[in-house]
Amino acid sequence: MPASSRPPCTIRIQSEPFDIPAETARLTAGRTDIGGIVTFAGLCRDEGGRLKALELEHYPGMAEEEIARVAESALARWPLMGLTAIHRHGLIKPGEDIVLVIAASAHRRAAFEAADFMMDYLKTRAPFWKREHLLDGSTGGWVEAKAEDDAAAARW
Amino acid sequence: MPASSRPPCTIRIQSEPFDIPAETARLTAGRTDIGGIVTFAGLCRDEGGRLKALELEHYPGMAEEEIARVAESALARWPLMGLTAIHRHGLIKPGEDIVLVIAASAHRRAAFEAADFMMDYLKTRAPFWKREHLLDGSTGGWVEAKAEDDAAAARW
Amino acid sequence: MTKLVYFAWVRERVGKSDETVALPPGLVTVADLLAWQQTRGEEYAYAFEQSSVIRVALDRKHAPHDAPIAGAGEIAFFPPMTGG
Amino acid sequence: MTKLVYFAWVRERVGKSDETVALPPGLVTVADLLAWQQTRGEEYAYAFEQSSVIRVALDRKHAPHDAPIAGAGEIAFFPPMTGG
Repeated sequence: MPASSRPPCTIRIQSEPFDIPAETARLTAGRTDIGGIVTFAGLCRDEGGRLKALELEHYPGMAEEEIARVAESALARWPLMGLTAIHRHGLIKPGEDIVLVIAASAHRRAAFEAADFMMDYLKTRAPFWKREHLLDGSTGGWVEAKAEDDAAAARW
Repeated sequence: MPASSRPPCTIRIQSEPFDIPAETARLTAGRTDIGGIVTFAGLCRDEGGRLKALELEHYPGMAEEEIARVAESALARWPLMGLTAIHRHGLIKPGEDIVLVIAASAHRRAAFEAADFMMDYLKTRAPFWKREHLLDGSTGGWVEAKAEDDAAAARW
Repeated sequence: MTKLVYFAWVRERVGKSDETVALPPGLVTVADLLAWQQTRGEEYAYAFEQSSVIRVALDRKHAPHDAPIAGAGEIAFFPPMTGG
Repeated sequence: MTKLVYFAWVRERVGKSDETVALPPGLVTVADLLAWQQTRGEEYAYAFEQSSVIRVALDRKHAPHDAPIAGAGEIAFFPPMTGG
């Protein structure tokens, strides 16, 4: 692939689970110039057994657009050969995947940094909100944003 | 899993390809306390079409022991819930995987840092040496160690 | 007319997910709009009581509180994001 | 007797992957050992000509050039690693 062409970039918002090997294959198929692939999968935790599920509300019009803007920043900043970001919404059970970022590059440093950057920015800019559903059947509160996430995003 | 118990840690040196989804499943099976999984796959590049294959020589007695020592450092340094490192040896063709690191944790920062650290240390401490096999049938030279890899490892 | 949309606990407190309103003249910035929201009744007063924490998007783009709202067709109000 | 093992271009230059030798008395450190290797003939002189770049492992653990070699049963010599 000539260096000047645009690397494949996939952004999706969906309720169904995603297939990490299939998403990885989409980035690597037929290519022999990729040297490193960093994959981040964010999973729903049960918070010590307290949680039955997380409910993820999102802003349907904006979520995809905002993640695409974050991805554009990453593509402009690192020499990537492929970038994928998928974020689920709806009810997600402990152990299930919530979010996926895959960054491919010739060298590992760019792939690590781009994936890390994508997650920091997804956390603080993508319009998603988590609400807890508790094991006792009640609906818990909205998860509060963490100052450490803002601090992480401010690193870039 | 109680916080004090030892997280699952897999270290393997092998000539055959590895199965990333199977290795990930080994870390996550039956668990609902993992919040983030960072996976690094290092692939053989064709170096602009020049390369037929990379040959990876290793020190069979030491390679596994040294990677285990690096993994122990990572486990001591970050609150991990699982760590996997697999390194292949022998002839590896462009597009094939060479090395795999998977780090699982409750939070993404630990998973990112541990995977990044593992790769920096694998690069500079694991006894593997790459030799190029060229497309014209000749055996190229040994790949030279890069100063940037030493600099990357010195970050930690 | 301007479409206002609400998410998460802002939506719950306001009691609706969206509405289409005629904004009164004189609202220039996002901050003006947030101050106006507080005057629209008990549920709005509750939803916007700590207006400094409310995030606003103008036509699906994040906007700071000093941004002008002129021209926006869809204005969204929501708490800090907690996705990822 | 001590087993000496060689990897990558060190192995190629020495012309063997391992050998078992009686180390002469008086070799205290890794650096002493590297200096001695240079004296063992043309192929050793070539393999160890830039001894500062050669890495050494004592019983499968990396060792700096000022480390004492006493007690090591297997000593490995190789270029800087290029795995990963």
